[in-house]
Amino acid sequence: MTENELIWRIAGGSGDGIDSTSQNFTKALMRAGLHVFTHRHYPSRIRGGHTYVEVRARGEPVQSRGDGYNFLLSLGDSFARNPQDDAYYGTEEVKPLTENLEDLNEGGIVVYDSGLLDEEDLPEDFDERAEANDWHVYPLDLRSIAKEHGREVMRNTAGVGATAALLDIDLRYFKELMAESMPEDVYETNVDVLEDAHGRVAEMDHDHDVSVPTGDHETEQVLLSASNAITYGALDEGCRFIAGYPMTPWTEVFTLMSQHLPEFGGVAEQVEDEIAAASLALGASHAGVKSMSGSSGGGFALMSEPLGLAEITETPVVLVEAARAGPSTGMPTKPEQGDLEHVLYTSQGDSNRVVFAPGNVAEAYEQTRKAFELAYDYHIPAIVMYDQKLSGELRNVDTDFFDREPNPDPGATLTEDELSEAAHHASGKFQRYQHDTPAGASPRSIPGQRGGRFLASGNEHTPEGHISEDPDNRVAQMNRRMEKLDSIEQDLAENASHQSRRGDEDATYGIMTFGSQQGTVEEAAEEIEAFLESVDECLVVEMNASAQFKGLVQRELGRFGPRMSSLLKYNGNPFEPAEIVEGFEATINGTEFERPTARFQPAAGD
Amino acid sequence: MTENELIWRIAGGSGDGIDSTSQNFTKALMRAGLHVFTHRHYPSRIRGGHTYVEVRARGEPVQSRGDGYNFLLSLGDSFARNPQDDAYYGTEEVKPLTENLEDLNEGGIVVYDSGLLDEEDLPEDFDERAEANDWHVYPLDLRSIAKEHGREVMRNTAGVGATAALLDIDLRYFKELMAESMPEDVYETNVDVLEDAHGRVAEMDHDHDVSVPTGDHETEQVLLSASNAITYGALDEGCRFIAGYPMTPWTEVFTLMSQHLPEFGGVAEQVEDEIAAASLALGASHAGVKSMSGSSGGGFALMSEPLGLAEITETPVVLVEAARAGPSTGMPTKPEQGDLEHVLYTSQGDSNRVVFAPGNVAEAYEQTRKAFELAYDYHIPAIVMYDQKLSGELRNVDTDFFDREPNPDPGATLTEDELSEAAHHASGKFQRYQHDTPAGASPRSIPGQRGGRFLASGNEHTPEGHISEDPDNRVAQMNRRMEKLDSIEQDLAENASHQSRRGDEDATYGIMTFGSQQGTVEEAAEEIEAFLESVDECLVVEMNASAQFKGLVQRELGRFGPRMSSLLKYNGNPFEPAEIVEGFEATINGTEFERPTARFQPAAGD
Amino acid sequence: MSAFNAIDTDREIEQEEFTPEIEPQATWCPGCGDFGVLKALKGAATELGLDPEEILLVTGIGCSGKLSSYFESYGFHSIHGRSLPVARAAKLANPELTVLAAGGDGDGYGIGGNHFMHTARENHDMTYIVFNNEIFGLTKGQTSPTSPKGHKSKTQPQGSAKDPLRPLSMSLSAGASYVARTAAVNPNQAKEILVEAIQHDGFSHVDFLTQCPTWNKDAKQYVPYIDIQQNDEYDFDVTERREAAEAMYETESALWEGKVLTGRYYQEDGRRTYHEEKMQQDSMPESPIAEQYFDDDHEWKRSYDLLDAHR
Amino acid sequence: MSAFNAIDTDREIEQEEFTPEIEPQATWCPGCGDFGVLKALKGAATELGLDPEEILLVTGIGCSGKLSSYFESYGFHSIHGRSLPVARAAKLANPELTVLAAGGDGDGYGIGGNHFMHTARENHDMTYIVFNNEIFGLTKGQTSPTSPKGHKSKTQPQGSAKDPLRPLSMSLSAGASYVARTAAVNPNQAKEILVEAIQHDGFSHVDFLTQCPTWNKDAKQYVPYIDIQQNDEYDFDVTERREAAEAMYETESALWEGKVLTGRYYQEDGRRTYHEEKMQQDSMPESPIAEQYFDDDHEWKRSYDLLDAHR
Ligand SMILES: Cc1ncc(C[n+]2csc(CCOP(=O)(O)OP(=O)(O)O)c2C)c(N)n1
Ligand SMILES: Cc1ncc(C[n+]2csc(CCOP(=O)(O)OP(=O)(O)O)c2C)c(N)n1
Ligand code: SF4
Ligand code: SF4
Ligand SMILES: [Mg+2]
Ligand SMILES: [Mg+2]
Repeated sequence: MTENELIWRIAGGSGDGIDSTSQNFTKALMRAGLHVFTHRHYPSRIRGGHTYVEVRARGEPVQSRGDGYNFLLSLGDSFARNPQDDAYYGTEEVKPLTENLEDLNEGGIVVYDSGLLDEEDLPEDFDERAEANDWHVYPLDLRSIAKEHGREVMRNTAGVGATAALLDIDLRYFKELMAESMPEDVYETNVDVLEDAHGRVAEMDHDHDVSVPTGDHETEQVLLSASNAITYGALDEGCRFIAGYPMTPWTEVFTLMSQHLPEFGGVAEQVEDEIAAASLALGASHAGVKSMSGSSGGGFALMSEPLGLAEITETPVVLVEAARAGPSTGMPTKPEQGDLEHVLYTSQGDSNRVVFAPGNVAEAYEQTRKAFELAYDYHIPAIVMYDQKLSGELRNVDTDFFDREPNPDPGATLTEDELSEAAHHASGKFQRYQHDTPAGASPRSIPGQRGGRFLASGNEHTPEGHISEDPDNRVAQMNRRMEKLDSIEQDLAENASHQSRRGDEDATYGIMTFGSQQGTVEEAAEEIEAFLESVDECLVVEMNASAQFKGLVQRELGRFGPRMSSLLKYNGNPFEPAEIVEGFEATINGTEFERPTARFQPAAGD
Repeated sequence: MTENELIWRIAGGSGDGIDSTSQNFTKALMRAGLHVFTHRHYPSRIRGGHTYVEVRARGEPVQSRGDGYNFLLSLGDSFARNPQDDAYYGTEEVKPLTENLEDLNEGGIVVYDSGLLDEEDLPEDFDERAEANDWHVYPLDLRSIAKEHGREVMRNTAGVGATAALLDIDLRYFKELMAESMPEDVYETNVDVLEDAHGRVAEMDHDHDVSVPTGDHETEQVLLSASNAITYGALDEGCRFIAGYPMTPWTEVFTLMSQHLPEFGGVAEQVEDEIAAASLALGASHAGVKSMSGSSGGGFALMSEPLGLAEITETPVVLVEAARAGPSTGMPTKPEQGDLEHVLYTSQGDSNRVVFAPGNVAEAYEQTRKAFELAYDYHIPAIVMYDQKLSGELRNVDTDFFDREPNPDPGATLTEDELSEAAHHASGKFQRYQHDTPAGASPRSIPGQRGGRFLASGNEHTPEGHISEDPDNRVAQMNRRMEKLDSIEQDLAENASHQSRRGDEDATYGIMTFGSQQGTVEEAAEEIEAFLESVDECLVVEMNASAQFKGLVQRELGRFGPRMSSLLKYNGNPFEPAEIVEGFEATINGTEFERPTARFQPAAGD
Repeated sequence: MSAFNAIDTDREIEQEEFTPEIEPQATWCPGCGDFGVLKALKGAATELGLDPEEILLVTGIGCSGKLSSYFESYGFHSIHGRSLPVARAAKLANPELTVLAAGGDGDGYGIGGNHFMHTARENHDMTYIVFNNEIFGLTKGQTSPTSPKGHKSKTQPQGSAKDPLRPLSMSLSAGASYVARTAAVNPNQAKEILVEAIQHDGFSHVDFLTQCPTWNKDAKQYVPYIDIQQNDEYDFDVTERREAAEAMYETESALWEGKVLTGRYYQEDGRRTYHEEKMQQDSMPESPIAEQYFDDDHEWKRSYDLLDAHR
Repeated sequence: MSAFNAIDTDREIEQEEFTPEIEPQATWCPGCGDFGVLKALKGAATELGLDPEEILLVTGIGCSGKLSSYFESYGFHSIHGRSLPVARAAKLANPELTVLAAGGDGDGYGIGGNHFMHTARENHDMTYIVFNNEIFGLTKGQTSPTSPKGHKSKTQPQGSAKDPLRPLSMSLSAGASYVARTAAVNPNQAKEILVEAIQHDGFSHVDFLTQCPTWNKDAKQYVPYIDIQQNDEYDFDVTERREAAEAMYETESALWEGKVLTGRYYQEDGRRTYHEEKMQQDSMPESPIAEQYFDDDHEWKRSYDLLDAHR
């Protein structure tokens, strides 16, 4: 693979600017015409602790982080704890190097900051391993180069300069990017650092095979994460209210929305907790504004009760669930897909919601828009589920992709004129919850509208919203609410399945997955059924320990259990392609799956 | 059926003493040697509103409320709202009569209080219907009889006297019961009322066929609901702490525990909300006391986050979920089984809990004890799920059934002596979360014990409980926690399946259900598998709209979907046997299921 | 143009308009104090000339929560303890609505206590009525956060070991800008206080003593009551925080001894409402957000204009 | 017999015993005020001669919540905002434990605000330390309930429109019986206050100012500070509720202006703890419930004895 792709990893401590350096590096490669993909790994800690970002670049579109990587820029952790006997965290200083060696491919490059890491601090077997793996090691005193021209923090820039020299990347892109984001004087010193490091390394021996592929974009590209895309989807679909409470990784969408909403004529509210956040979203939506809230893990768990209130009062709302490794606080900065069942079923009584699990940046945008559309057309909560993996992935997308019209349509909502024609109780109260309506949703009014008054109640209610325990009314209301899912299934089948199938129609073996890799929608099971019908055996790939997605498919279809094997990963890191290959082989050939990082669960025998 | 059973219904307004009157009536029949079963129906309203209790009595054990009923004692609603045009609740005064007519069997008896209900207030078609159905109607001025001897509220007693006269029940039992519970003077007037009403009715024409069956108990009987049984199971298993917040119908268990715990040397806490309630239960359990909490619907939804904390910190706890019709506030006093998926999957991350759904009083006791046993042996949250139907059902049970030893065993917990031998980190910190342990649970220490200090954390953690994001440690801890479910499945398979199968081993058709009718345990799917393997078609009966139990079976087995039809009811009333018969016929014969009260969903074709 | 023509109409409003014909009679028990709140609110709304359709009344769960079933307006009968977050967002979505929130003492001071504190400090321009019957009514009579110490109930058979919470003092510390206590047994004062509270610009909190003859029989029926504004013994300036605090403390302590003090306790004028604060900081649009969706001329921004940062 | 021999030992305790060898160094940022709390707590525990194994320290989630990772004792690192309910139940289960709860300002005054209020009114005999850095630290610097009005953060780019909450005043109104504020920059006072707080019989609340140099750079580093007990200008009686209330109000307002007042604010002695109240009402057993399971002689009642009501 080395010829046609670069997988570059920059490692250091939290708070050392790894994130922004990697982002500029990625943009530079994108501007140079490549397709890019990033993968972020960081600890639940503000300063220090081992963090890295991996950037994969190819001439072709990139879908995943790839297998291993081939260039390590190890910067040192300036907030490392001092080594101390018995302390379980060991020697943090060397972690930016040591923690990254396992995944480095044969023939890979290591650049480390010898200004922070003495040769004697290196692990004993380092030279041995380097030799065995044909690693090309470049100890460079990046720190001193940085200090010489400017400040110590600029060692990241020095590292980028060294990378450029080793891989023969034009410095132009880096300079442009720095010029765009830095004040003049900072820019100048950075350029000095960049060029100095570049110069020194350019003079060295380059006996490695790692190189940057070439590529060319037909149209202009932008670099975004799924968090950006969800935000933009919401804004374009007319969302003008958000309420939230910070929680990793949900905070990303919440922060972006909070920054943009005031200029978009909307309101963002940070409130006392997630129960309040979801309740505020309901209140604003009830009063006529397209609204959202969301959270992660435990914060979303607190939204369980308001979620049910949205279902029975038929208050449209979009919730984002940004999953992370559970249960409980779990591993707050690590990805996992363990919240699927929680999101589908939390809150008492029969669930009545739509769940989207977009698989990439473009889907995140499209599906967020669709979530709002369905929420407001059908008066149902729509949940966009994504995870740490997607929020940390930057990908390039055509700029044109975002050249769309915004949608100010408030959905199944009446104007005062329409209200004057609508069904009312003899007393003048609007029948907001009629028993029979074509598509499931009974159109709503908005407080302040003349002729629209009604009661929204979490109790079962009459067409006007008054509390009722009459069994016939109950059945009619339940049926109408439940029917929405059928209508939505049909709607999606006709208009936008959000499911994609790749490969041969006549394949004997299949692989199925959701979310971070591909999108799915609850209840839209028909396509999956057709797919499973067509294959003999299928591997279901998901990032959790209890095979929730496979369980969902089985729940919905009640068949195919004996055809489905599972590949499960829950150690805090997303899948690498090779693991899936091995799992797939285990499915077909019955070979042993031997990696300790994931678990293969064969299909239950017939 | 009329010959060998009585189904007596007493109807009136909330706050009119219907509950206690029916309870005494039931006890009287039990003392007379009969098997009894009650069904309670009441509105979410403190005073007034249509309420009734049905008492079914047979010489044989009784399992359900039966089909329709054959004796109506209609007492009038002393808190009825006055009729008013356009008011959707209509004429509440006549509801204790009119609302009950539909289910009254042919040949049934109606006794109504003409002191509260004038003949002209009767529905227009009343006489017609009575004639068509061969009802025997006895208007009696119970109110005046009561007033004559004592106070108006004693009209219930008059109604019982009338019932006894019409059915030829010995007044002795009623007198005994009144003597046991009333002060002398109240007792005397009540006896006067009872005898007066009895006397007057005894003189009337008795041309009906309704009668009380005869029976005889071999051993002494007690009358309890599942709420009593859960309470007693908890107390006998050594539970000495409860924290809760009132919510119907959970309040029953919470109140009973609060009343008994102080005399049992324990503590009961009513706290600010359900998040706190569950958290307190964890705190007390962590500090060494067998503890419980619980709630219903929205209150249980608030426990979602602490539930996950219990899972990852492996804090043993028992939670009761007393289900009611959802979503949201729904129909708070009506039964439903719509919370199954919520209870199984709420809280982020892979779930790691045991759920019991006892089907009757005896199972409620047994399974609550088992829940504590498993919770403390395996350090896992155990949930006892029951519903409004079971909490409102009084049944007779042999007194001997409760003659058991209490269990003070704190489960997988070490003494200080054992701790001194146990594995510790070099620094002296106890390894409370070891990677490899035989049965899944790693034994715990209790704060205050010498040599037992450790950290309990909602984050993923090392054996000593320190926060860790190491992938290998993660996998080891996850696997150990998940393995508990396997151990528990095995434990249950060997010791107590809590599942029962009735009927022919070679049956072609089956009926499957859970909870209020029968018990089930998550993950203990083997027996169900064997059962489904053995039948050709199966009807799954459950009280919810989305076929959650069928879904669970399909999720676990991934097969048999095409064999399983569903019979779903969600109008607020439990199933009657005839509905199930009709649903079963629809399954086998493909006949149309025609009742509006429930929904038949045929199996998805192959 | 307004899409919300019920707002600021100048029609003549009759008190009967606030009675829902569909459910004209409440199901509260005979003698329940909740009837007093309903009546006072109808009176106040009429006096203020409010149109039923410009009011959004958000209630919690409890006997008190049924207020929205018996008061004709736009209503939202939400979940236990969460009326305030629902209500305050509706106000942000459409600041021209008259937003009222109501619930019980369990609902507002128990499970919802944190929302109460935070809504008060934010000073949203709305009125919060707490039906304080010192008991959980709907769930059949358990101890509430305002039940006096020693109060016996089914869940506290030996009597409550907890000091009751001080709703007025808490409200003041939290930042409510209007605080009053009234009682169902004092209909005139109740109506007047509700009128003032609704008129007040900012968060107004009315602790409304509502006797519960069904479950709180032992408790006083809140008679006789003393109106502190009418009684010379309680002379203090309601605009002085410090004096207000003392009066509140005394009032709360007195109630536990059976002495019922009612009236206005605190009124802070001139403090910016939350809406005004947000306007001040350019984080709130000038016209109601809810109107944008009905305004064909509204210019909708789009994300395409934000892409520069991603190039 | 005691099953809990770490309780009330008379061993000599060294301060190092409170440092977990397994994780001796905290991961807090350089200069973080949280180090000050850890140090003060170690000092206080040593001074009080507490055994690490007779202490249960329950923390919430936040940078502050990591305290239980760096202080050696029995620890429970619970969930965001819920340390108090976990802690107070542990105290009920075994009243002989020394129970401490700790968390951040977001944890304790934001999401956990209601538990704070209710735990205070119940007067559980425990100590609650709030790391007040006027910011959400762990989630990267969002506005917290104590952030001053106008404070800018990523989620409030235009500045917070909310009045900050008054933690001392709220604590007093809610019913805490010991209330103090100290600061990480004042290690001696901090230690002394923690000693007093732990010794106090009843609910003691310590608002601990902890600078966050990473996210709250604009905020003062809490220097210079004034110890109100050392300064004649602030002469008041900490046992007088009314005087305490005024001092608290002034202290809170002063902080927003950059003036840092610290010290003891309120101390109510003689009030029964919750445990004592429950004992008083026969709703709490005499010896710790937790001991029953280790006591072979304990008589276990059974439900069979309750069946009379069902016959
Ligand atoms: C989350 C949740 N917990 C508990 C309940 C049950 N519940 C309904 S009303 C109520 C309390 C009623 O007391 P209060 O709020 O004082 O209102 P009141 O009935 O006295 O007017 C409770 C606990 C609920 N509906 N939701
Ligand atoms: C229910 C829930 N919501 C949100 C979070 C995310 N979260 C973790 S810490 C924190 C706030 C941190 O602020 P603070 O409590 O002041 O503690 P600090 O880090 O400043 O010490 C938040 C919002 C969470 N863990 N759980
Ligand atoms: S129970 Fe009490 S509060 Fe509820 S309606 Fe009856 S009297 Fe009123
Ligand atoms: S982010 Fe702030 S509070 Fe958290 S460790 Fe760093 S300095 Fe301390
Ligand atoms: Mg109340
Ligand atoms: Mg903080």
